This record gives sequence, structure tokens and C-alpha cells, in this order.
Amino acid sequence: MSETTSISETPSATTTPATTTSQLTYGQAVNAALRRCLAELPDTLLYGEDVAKPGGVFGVTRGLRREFGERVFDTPISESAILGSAVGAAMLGRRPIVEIMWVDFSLVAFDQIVNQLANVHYVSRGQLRAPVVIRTQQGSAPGACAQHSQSLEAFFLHVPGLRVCMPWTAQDAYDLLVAAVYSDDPTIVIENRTLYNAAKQDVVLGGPVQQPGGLRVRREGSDATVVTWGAFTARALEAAAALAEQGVSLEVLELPWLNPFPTDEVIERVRRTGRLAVLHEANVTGGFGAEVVARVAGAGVPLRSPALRLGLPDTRVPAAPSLVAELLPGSDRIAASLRQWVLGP
Amino acid sequence: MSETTSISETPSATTTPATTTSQLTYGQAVNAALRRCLAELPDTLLYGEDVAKPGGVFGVTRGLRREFGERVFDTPISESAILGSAVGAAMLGRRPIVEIMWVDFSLVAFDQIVNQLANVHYVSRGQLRAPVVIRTQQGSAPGACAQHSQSLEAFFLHVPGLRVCMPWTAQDAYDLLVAAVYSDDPTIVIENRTLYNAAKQDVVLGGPVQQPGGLRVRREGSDATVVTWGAFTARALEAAAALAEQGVSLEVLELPWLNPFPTDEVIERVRRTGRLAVLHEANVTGGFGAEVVARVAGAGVPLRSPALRLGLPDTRVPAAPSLVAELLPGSDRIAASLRQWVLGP
Amino acid sequence: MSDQTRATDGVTGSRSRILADLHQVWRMRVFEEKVRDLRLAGDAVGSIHLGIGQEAVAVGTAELIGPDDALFATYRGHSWALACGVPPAALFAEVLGRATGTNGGRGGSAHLSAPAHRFFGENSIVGAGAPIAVGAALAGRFDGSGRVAITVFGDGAMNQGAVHEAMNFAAAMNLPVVFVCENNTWSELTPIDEMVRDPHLHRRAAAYGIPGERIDGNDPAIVRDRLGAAVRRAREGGGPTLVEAMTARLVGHYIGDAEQYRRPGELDEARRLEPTVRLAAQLRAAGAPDAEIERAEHDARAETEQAAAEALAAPLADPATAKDHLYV
Amino acid sequence: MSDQTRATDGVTGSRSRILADLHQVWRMRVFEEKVRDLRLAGDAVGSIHLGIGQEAVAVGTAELIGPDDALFATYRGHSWALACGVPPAALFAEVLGRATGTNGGRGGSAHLSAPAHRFFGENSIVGAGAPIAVGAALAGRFDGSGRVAITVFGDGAMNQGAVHEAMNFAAAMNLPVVFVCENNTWSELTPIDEMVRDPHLHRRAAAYGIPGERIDGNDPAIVRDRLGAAVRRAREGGGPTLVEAMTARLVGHYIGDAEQYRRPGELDEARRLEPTVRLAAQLRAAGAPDAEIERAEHDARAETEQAAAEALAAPLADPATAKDHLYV
Ligand SMILES: Cc1ncc(C[n+]2csc(CCOP(=O)(O)OP(=O)(O)O)c2C)c(N)n1
Ligand SMILES: Cc1ncc(C[n+]2csc(CCOP(=O)(O)OP(=O)(O)O)c2C)c(N)n1
Ligand SMILES: [Mg+2]
Ligand SMILES: [Mg+2]
Repeated sequence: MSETTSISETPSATTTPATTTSQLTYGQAVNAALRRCLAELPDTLLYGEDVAKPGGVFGVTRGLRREFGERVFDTPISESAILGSAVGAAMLGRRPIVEIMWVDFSLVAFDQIVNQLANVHYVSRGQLRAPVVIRTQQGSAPGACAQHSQSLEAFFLHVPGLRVCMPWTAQDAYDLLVAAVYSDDPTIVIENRTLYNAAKQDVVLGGPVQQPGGLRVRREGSDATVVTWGAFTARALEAAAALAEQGVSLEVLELPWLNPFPTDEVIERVRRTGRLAVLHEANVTGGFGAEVVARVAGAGVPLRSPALRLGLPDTRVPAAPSLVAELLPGSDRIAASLRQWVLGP
Repeated sequence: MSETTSISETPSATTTPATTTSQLTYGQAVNAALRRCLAELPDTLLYGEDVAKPGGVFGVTRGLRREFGERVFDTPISESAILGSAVGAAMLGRRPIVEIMWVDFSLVAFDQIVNQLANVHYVSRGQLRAPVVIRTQQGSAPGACAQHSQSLEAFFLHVPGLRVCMPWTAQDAYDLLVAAVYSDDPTIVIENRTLYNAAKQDVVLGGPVQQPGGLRVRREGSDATVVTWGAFTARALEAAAALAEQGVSLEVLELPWLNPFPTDEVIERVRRTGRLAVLHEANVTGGFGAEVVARVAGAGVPLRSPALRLGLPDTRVPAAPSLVAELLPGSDRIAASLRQWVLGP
Repeated sequence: MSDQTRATDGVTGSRSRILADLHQVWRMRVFEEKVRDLRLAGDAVGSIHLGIGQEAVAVGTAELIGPDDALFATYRGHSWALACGVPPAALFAEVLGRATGTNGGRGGSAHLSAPAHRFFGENSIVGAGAPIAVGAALAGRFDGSGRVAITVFGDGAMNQGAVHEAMNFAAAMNLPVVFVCENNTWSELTPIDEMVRDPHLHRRAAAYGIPGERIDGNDPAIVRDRLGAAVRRAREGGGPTLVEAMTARLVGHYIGDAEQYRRPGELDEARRLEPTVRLAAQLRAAGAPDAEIERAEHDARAETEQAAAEALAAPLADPATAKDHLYV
Repeated sequence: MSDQTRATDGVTGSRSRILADLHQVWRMRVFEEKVRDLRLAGDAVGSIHLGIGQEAVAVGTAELIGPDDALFATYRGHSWALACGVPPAALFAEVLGRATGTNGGRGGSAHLSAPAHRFFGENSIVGAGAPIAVGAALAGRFDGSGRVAITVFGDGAMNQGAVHEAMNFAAAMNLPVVFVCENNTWSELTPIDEMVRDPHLHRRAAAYGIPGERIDGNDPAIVRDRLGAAVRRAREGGGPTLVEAMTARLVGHYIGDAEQYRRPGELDEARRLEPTVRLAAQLRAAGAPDAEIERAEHDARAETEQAAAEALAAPLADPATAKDHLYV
């Protein structure tokens, strides 16, 4: 961790705090965000399975128990109790940050997210708040089984009342999590375990707390707009770089926040390029790519080619890498699909 | 129950069985389907909370315990055990039909549906089957709270490996359930409690077992294609009837099966009318309407007006009828939206 | 009911205390009778679950709930809201979908809440309130409030995974939670003794290493005494307790339930043991004149009628607000 | 471990029986050692969970599993698959993502199954296998098979709602299920004694009104005896049993786990008690020559190496089949 400026005073949410820039992995950026939130917001709690004394199965929460004591604790393997207690603690003024180790495990306790957490503020007519952050991670990694490989953001995005983000860069892993913890709305932060230990990146720490929302224009281009999120952003950018050499100019929009969704900006940009492709790791049918296409279609944006969706075909996720490689499109296949789509066969 | 023909011989799946036509409510049609399946398929089991001795909280399973004995039984309030045991029993050759009283309750045990049931056949490379039928019901009814009002078909439709249907007529309540029980794929049958005791309809009982899939052209029309499913079909038809008098000719397609989805037929019909509206009771964002729009958009069907989605706006469901009425579009508001969409303001 | 604490020998408190309890029981009873009337008249709609017969559990708990405590109930929660001090007019209004309801009509009969009154809400998902209550207790560990969280659920809920997880979580973390199982022997239309092998549900506490006790839930004094001990233990750092309060639902699971599942004569004993009968007998034994006993009911009826009238006069929930408060 | 059944006094079976058990333990041990090597060499990828040290539970159970029975394991299931008779080559192939794997590479190390061998699969969701096993027992009630279902899970899984529901469901319906809790005292990186108030997990059986017992899980003979009684009871209509088999995982939770959470000296006793050591000592005490003892390991290694070689020679799972079998 090489710091390029000296550590600032204890930051606060109201004054614009001084910043430092550090070289961090994505996982370390998550850790830094948690440390900042635990330091700045005394109401925060951090808990989940193996998060405290062991520092997390991915090492992401390392050192936080030592630093913040009992506000950081380990729990039984009881997702309903973890999530339910977060709902209750939040109703009573805490700001719990809980970890669901894999997004797949959220399904053993989905009631607490959909029927409980999402209802608190609305049903109480604003008398209660539920500023819960659920940190989880998802996606496919070599050898992982069908029960540890799903991309389930579409479930959460069909639940009004929840906010949902999916950081891809180390900077966003930091910024989005801080924004989520500061937000008074329940927020699902979906990380990706294949990114935790990827190469270090410059991360600006401290700095003003961002508002949930927005998009990242990762690449400018004129032939088509590719909308993507999460770890698949890398594949979109690789494909776009490859296609640039073949004379196809792609705009790549990464959506770090899917709720709130920047509908107007996306529509405006698609209007300019006249083509929309959506790329995600989740299964295509019922994936959030459908929503993006439907919003653009609903706005009557004239398109030069039919909207394209690329993602996991409608199947389960097998463990064997040779099978997964066939199903989940890599940047080569993505590039080929986009090329044919833009230029024709 | 007035029978218009005499009861046939015990039907069997291989010969084309004789049929009878009875006047039945939707709930009675479900009951008749269960009775038929229990009689014809000795491997079937029927269980869930209050389904056996009490005959179901909606009376839908009445008499079946008496008729079929121990194959029909009541369970503890343990959805994970209900669904999990169905998965296990199916692996070992049974054909369980289980009830989840409200679709909302499936969320306490969603793991068993998504991570377990949907994986059985695929992950075992076809060595195991899971011919489970999950009967549930959903939707909004006056006074029901946020935890008893959701329309969650989009969740199931984002899970490859599951089949999903949503009968609207009494005939389909019968036919779809029989088809689901005969199918070797795990199938979610989503009924609607507001229909159980609605007016009796002629229902043809017996008859060949249908294959999952297909669509129902409920009304022919030329200005636009309205795609809908479940109880909202009634609102679509009412709106279409009202608009017919105003010179707007709507085609209404009801999709009793959402998986398998009749993509080609829908696209073909939208191509003919040049307009697509999707209407469902579920929340619009991330609802399956997005998928329908995205499929049509992806096929490059030229549209005269931007695709329209109508449904529950992105909010929770309040209990008070005055609030629900504001949120869930009735046929009047649907007609007004469709009219403006087709004719312009 | 062999091993439950039960007062069989008459008076269990002072005459004024019993009288106050009887008044509270009547407030709940007539509130729900009125709700039933409103439902049958069509002023209220939807599925409504009454706790008629079970009121003593709520009455006995009422004064144990400290100012910073938090109570979590189920869909069968009107009496619990009243026990927390929620004004009956606001409750009626909520059941009637009025703007003046506790939740402005968003909760309805089965999902209402009034946090200002320590009533953190009903829950219409069986068992889901238990882990949420655990979280309220957890918050208390950090906010210096000394909060005890009380969560109420039925016998059937004991078979729901979330309740198991909640009890173990609270036990492992030694959190101040009192788990109150209102055992009315029915889960909707199915008897608990066919759904468990040992219907003495309080014995499950041992699985979590916490105290468990079965009590007579039809006498407020007994409830106050035994639940009081549990609340005290929780407040003093002794961790959670499971209390199984035996009681009977004298009405259907919901308004309109035909109750065909009842066992022959099942309710005969229950009607003899139910709190209005029991407390009246105790008062009589303590020498209270009939007029005093009748006044408890009479006052409750007057208060309740007025609250209902107030609620009926209130405007319906305003459609223009239907989308408010989805996000902060 | 005060109340567990443990053989402290040496030999618990005939010499040939112990020898056979030792051979089986070694088959599992060297299988997993080989998996570790393959994983570290990069032939296998992903998260792999070994049960090294815990083999005696599977070995002791093996011959109790009747032809129509069904076994359900967790991600830590290689030994259980071997106990069911799944050929090691097919298991290796599955771990290696080969076409000849039990699941043709679809399951992988953590989700494989071989129903023809009564191995109805691993499960990578903690606790999820328990209700599924209950369903297998339920099927047996109707198919005349006399099936007993055995479900294996860890100590940490006891805190998962699904396991609670499964035990109650099986108890209420008196289904022939044996719940085997392999208590290795760790849930991933967290000790069970900090996650429950009473770490004697078998005592939870009482909550469901079923028998529960803690046993020494490191001696196949003890496991066979005590689990045998449970299987017999189940088969004879006596319903479910919870058996808590005390054992130790001598390796990390997954391959690569740095095991920084271990308590000082924690594994010293475990290494003395682990099955290969224990059974060798028993054999020595029974007069077996060293060569005989060593042959058990040697034969297992030879068999295992050949199976691994066979798997490594097999083709990778064929991408062209990746979409097959989603629906029937
Ligand atoms: C998870 C879930 N499953 C099923 C239901 C349907 N349901 C509502 S009340 C009830 C019975 C609950 O019985 P019990 O816990 O004894 O409480 P009681 O109604 O007797 O107060 C059931 C099954 C539900 N609301 N939630
Ligand atoms: C529902 C769920 N929660 C969490 C996990 C992550 N996880 C995998 S193994 C494990 C520990 C399980 O401990 P235990 O039950 O004792 O079994 P052991 O690994 O010791 O065999 C956890 C928490 C999971 N797979 N599923
Ligand atoms: Mg009850
Ligand atoms: Mg363990």
C-alpha cells in the first residue's frame, strides 16, 4: 500500500475531507471503506459468518475486529438471523453492514430481504428506517459449482425499496460501499470474488461521500452503446478495444449502480449511437438486461440494429471450466457477436 | 357442479380419455385436476400447510385426503422442509405436488427452489429428475398487506430449469395443473386467490394431457398486441372491449405458460399489429414484461409506437384499498393508457 | 398441560390489580369484536386475525415493556398494539385503511406498527419477527438503552427455521430477548400436536441452552410474574428466555373461518378458563360487587365505540401519497 | 466430550474387521491427498474441501447403507461418495472436470452425485441436504423399499433453519432418517463453541422428541455400532435419530486455508486420535504384523494412483454438451 499523500485528519461527512491515494486491491479497497465507515459512523455494526476474528473467508474484513472491537463480530451460519437482526437493529437506530458470503446463500433467507427489509420504510410511512447494507459477492469462478456461481442482481432489482450496486474497479469498491453505508436506504452491494485479489489500483481514500447513482463512461464510441456492469465490464472493454482495431467504435457504459438506474443518460447515449447492447454475467432470460432494453425501447429510441443482449444462456452453471467457457461468453466471443451485429454477417 | 356429460371411465395418459364438462369455479377446477392426477398417477403426493384434513385455507384441496389417504397430508409451517422434501422425494421416484400458501412465503425457502430443485436434472446430467409441482397463488386482494400481495413470477422466470405457468381461466387451472403434474420438469403453478371462488365456468375434465407451452389468443385485433397473463388478463380484455367501441382494435394474447415462452408466436403477432404492450400485476421494473419487450426488440420487429409496459409501479403494496387502487391500474386506466399510446394524445 | 404454571386456586393479585387487568382484557376484547363487526359490515376488508381469548398474555406483558424496549408481534397483533399503548382510534383507522391509521393504511390489520409506542410491528410472515427482534436487542447492546426485545409468535411458528436461528443467535450472543410463544394449539386449521413429536414447545429452549417455561397464559398475573422474571433476567444480562404461554383462540383463525377443524368440546374448557371469565371470578371471590366487574367491560365498550367512530370519520388513505416513502 | 461414547480400551472389533476399516480409511485419505496434489498442481481448480481426519465416520457408516437407502452429504463429501461405493476414478474425473466424472463435470468437487451408488449428492448450501434427505425417506414410505435416508452435515449446519425444519418434519412424520452431524468443532474458520450456548449439539434432538447421541467419530467400529442402532431404529419404524460424531478436520477448511484460527496445540490430541493412527494401534495390539498394517495403506495408494491416472487420461467435459439436460 503506497500512499501518495499523507493521511488526512479524521474525515467527517459534512466538511470536505482531505484525501489520500493508495495502491489497493479491490478487496483492500472494500476493507478501507469498511474501516472508514466504522470510524466515522459510530452506529455501524459489521457482522456475518467468519468476518470478525478470521477477517473473512476472502480476507476482506481483516483487522477490523481488532480495530473496532465488539461492533465487528462473527455469527452462526444463520442467514435469516443475520439479515433479520440487521433489519431489527436498523429499526432501532443502528447501521448494520452484514455479509452474505455468496449471493447464492441469500436465498435461504430471502424473506428477510424482500418481505422485511424492503418494506420497513414504506409500510411504516417513513416512521422507521432500515439503513442496512448487505455486502455479498457473486459470479462464476473456475471450478465453482452451480450453487456458488449465480449472478442474481435481477432478483434484487425487482424489489422496490432496495438499492443495488455492483462495483467493478477498486475505486468503486471503495466509493460505492461508503455511499451505501451512508445512505439511509437498504442497499445491496454485490462484489465479485474474482476481483478481490486482482492487481492493485490507485484508490483515492477519504473524500466526500457520493450519492448512490450515476454511470461511468468507460469508453467513448459512436457505432453502438454497450451497457454493462460488474466484472463483465472488463470483457466489454476488451471486446471494444479489439473491435476498435477492426474499425468498430463502441461506447462502453458501466453502471455501478443499477438502482437507482440512470435511465435518461442511458437513453440519451443510445440515441446518439443508435445501437444498444447489454452485457451481463447473469442468465439472459429475466436478467436486468431485459429491463435496460425495455426502457430504451419504451422511450422510442430509433435503433439501427435490434437491441442485443449477451450473457449466460438459460442454463445452470456447471463446475468444469471447459463447460463454463462454452456458456459464459469471453471477450473474443463478445467481440465477434458485437462485430456481426454492427457490421452484419 | 352440473355435469353436462356423464363421467368417463378412469382416464389414462396413453389412450385418449373420454371427457366430461362440468360447471366449476377456478378453485374447483384445481381440485379436479389434483383429483385426476392423484387417481391416475400413483406416484403423486400432495402436501403442504393445511392442505389435507382441513382441505386447504381456500378449500381448494377439499376431499382429497379422504379420497387418497396418506398420500395427501398436512405439514408443519416449514417451507424449507416442504420444498426440500419434495426435491428429495422426487429424486427417489415420487411426484410431489406441494403447496406454498402464498407466493410470498416461498421466499423463506427460496434456496430449495433455486439452488436445489432447479439444479437436480442438469447437475446430475440427467441421472436424476425432479418432477415437483409447486402450487402457489399470488396477487393483490383488497386489504392484503405488503407481505401477502406480491406478484413474483419474474423471480421464477429468471431460474433456468424451472417451468412456470399462471392459469387464468378455470379450464386452464385444470389443464395447466394436469400438464404440470405429468411433466417431468419442476414446475411452478401460480394461481390467483381472487379467482378461486369466482363464477363457475364450463370446464372439460379428462381429455389428453397437454404439453406445457402455448398461448391463448383471447381477442383478435389489428392496432396493437397486448400481451398479458394471470388475473390481469381480465383487465386487458375489459380495456380492449372498451376501446373497441372507440375504434381501437386490440389483440389480446394471454400467456398461460411463461416458461416455456412462445417467443416466435408472440413476435409474429406483434409484427402483424406493429405495436406491443405488456400488462402484468407485478412491479414494472425487472418484471417479465421487460423480457417480452426485449425479445420483440431483439428480433427487430418494427414498431409503430414504442413498446409499452403497464403494471405495478415500483413501490411496495399498501393494504388500504384506496392506495392500491392508485397503484395497480384498473381496466379504465389501462384503456386510457392504451388509447393514448395507440392514437396519441 | 401437566407441567405448566397455573393458578388454580383463585385470586392471584389485589382486587384493584385484577380489576385493572380485566379492564385491559375487555379493551382488547371489545376492540376485536368491533373489528369483526366492521369487517362483516364491509367497512374493513381483507383477512383479519383476531386474538379473542388470548388477551391475557398481552395484558400481563404490558407493564413489563420498558420505555426503551421493543415489541414484535404477528398478524394477530391488535391486542399487543393496545398493550403497548397504541391508541385504539389509530388502530381502527389502520384496519379501516384510513389516513389517520398507525401506518396511514399501508400496514392494514396484519402488518401495522407504531414505533413511537414501542410497537415495532406485526409481521405476516410466520416466524420472521423473531430474528428482527433479536436485532432490536442487539442494537441495545450498543446504544446504552438497556433495551429488552420481546417477540411474540404462535405454536406453529416454532417449526419455522427463522425462529430456530433467532433463538440460537440470541442465545449465543446472550442477547436480551424474550421469546413469547402463544400456544393456542392451532396453526391456522392444523393442530400443533400433529406437527411436532413433543408438544411441550418450551422444552426446545434447552436446545439453545436457555431457560424455557410453560405457563398458563390466561391469567395476566401469572404472565406478569413469569414473563417478568424473563424480562428481568434479560435486562440483567442473563440472556434470552422462551416462554410458552398456553391459551386458546376462541374464534376462527381469521374472520370468516368456519372452524370445522375444532375437536368436539374443545372450546368448552377454554371458555371456562378464558380471561374475562377467570378474572371476573377472581374479583367475585375477592368480594367485588357485580357493578364493578361490569364497569370494566362497560368502560371498555364506551372507549372503543368512540375510537371506532373517530376512525370511521377519518378520511381514507390519500391516494396521492401512495408512492411516498419508498426511499428515504 | 464428557458424555460421548468412546472406546478408550483398545480393540473394538476383530483383526480382519479393523484391517478392512483401516484399508477403507486409507482409501479415503489417499484419495484426498491426491486431490490436494492435483489441486496444487493446477489440474483441479476451484474451492475444494477435504475431510482428512474425519474418514472414520464414513467408513463406519458404509456397510449400514442398504441397497435402497440414500445418502446425502455436503461439499466435504469425497469420503462419503467412496463409502457408498462410487468408483474413485469417476470421482477424480469429476473433480478434474472430465467427461467421465460422476456428473460429467457439472458437479465438481462440491456438488457431485452418483445416484446409482445411493449417493444422492453433495450439497454446497449449508444445511440444505437435510430436508432433501427427509424427502427420500418420505418416498420410502410409499415405494415399499424400506429406505432409510442418511444425511450428513457439520456442526455449524445445526444453526441453519433448514436443518431444524428437517428434523422436526422427520420427527413429526416419524420418518426413517438418520441425521449425522460431523462435529469437527469448526465452521469454516469459526469455532462452534462460540456460536452456540451448549456445544453438545446432540442434545438438540430432545427438542424434536427424538433420540440424540454424541459418539466418538474417529473409530469406525463405534460409528458402525451407534449409527447401526439408529439405522435399525429407523428401519423398524422408530423414526429419526440425531447422531453427533465427534471428529477433527486435520487440514484446512478448503485447500489453501492458512488455518490461522487454530487454537494452540489443538491438533495434537486430534492427531493421536485420528483413525489411521488409532486403527493401526488397535491392529498392533491385536498382534498384526507391521507389514499387514502397511499393506492397507499401500494397497489404497496403488488403487488410488491408478484411478487418478485413469481420470487424468479422460477427456475434458465436452463443451458441446454444456446445455444438455436443463429440462427432461
Ligand atoms: C412463512 C409462512 N408460512 C405460512 C404462512 C401462513 N400462515 C399464516 S398464520 C399461520 C399459522 C400460524 O400458526 P401459529 O404460529 O400457531 O400462530 P397463530 O395463528 O395460532 O397465532 C400460517 C401457516 C405465513 N404467513 N408465513
Ligand atoms: C447457507 C450457507 N451459508 C454459508 C455457507 C458458507 N459455508 C460453507 S462451509 C461453511 C461452514 C460449515 O461448517 P460445518 O457445518 O461445521 O461443516 P464443515 O465445513 O465443518 O464440515 C460455511 C459457513 C454456505 N455454503 N451455505
Ligand atoms: Mg397457534
Ligand atoms: Mg464443522
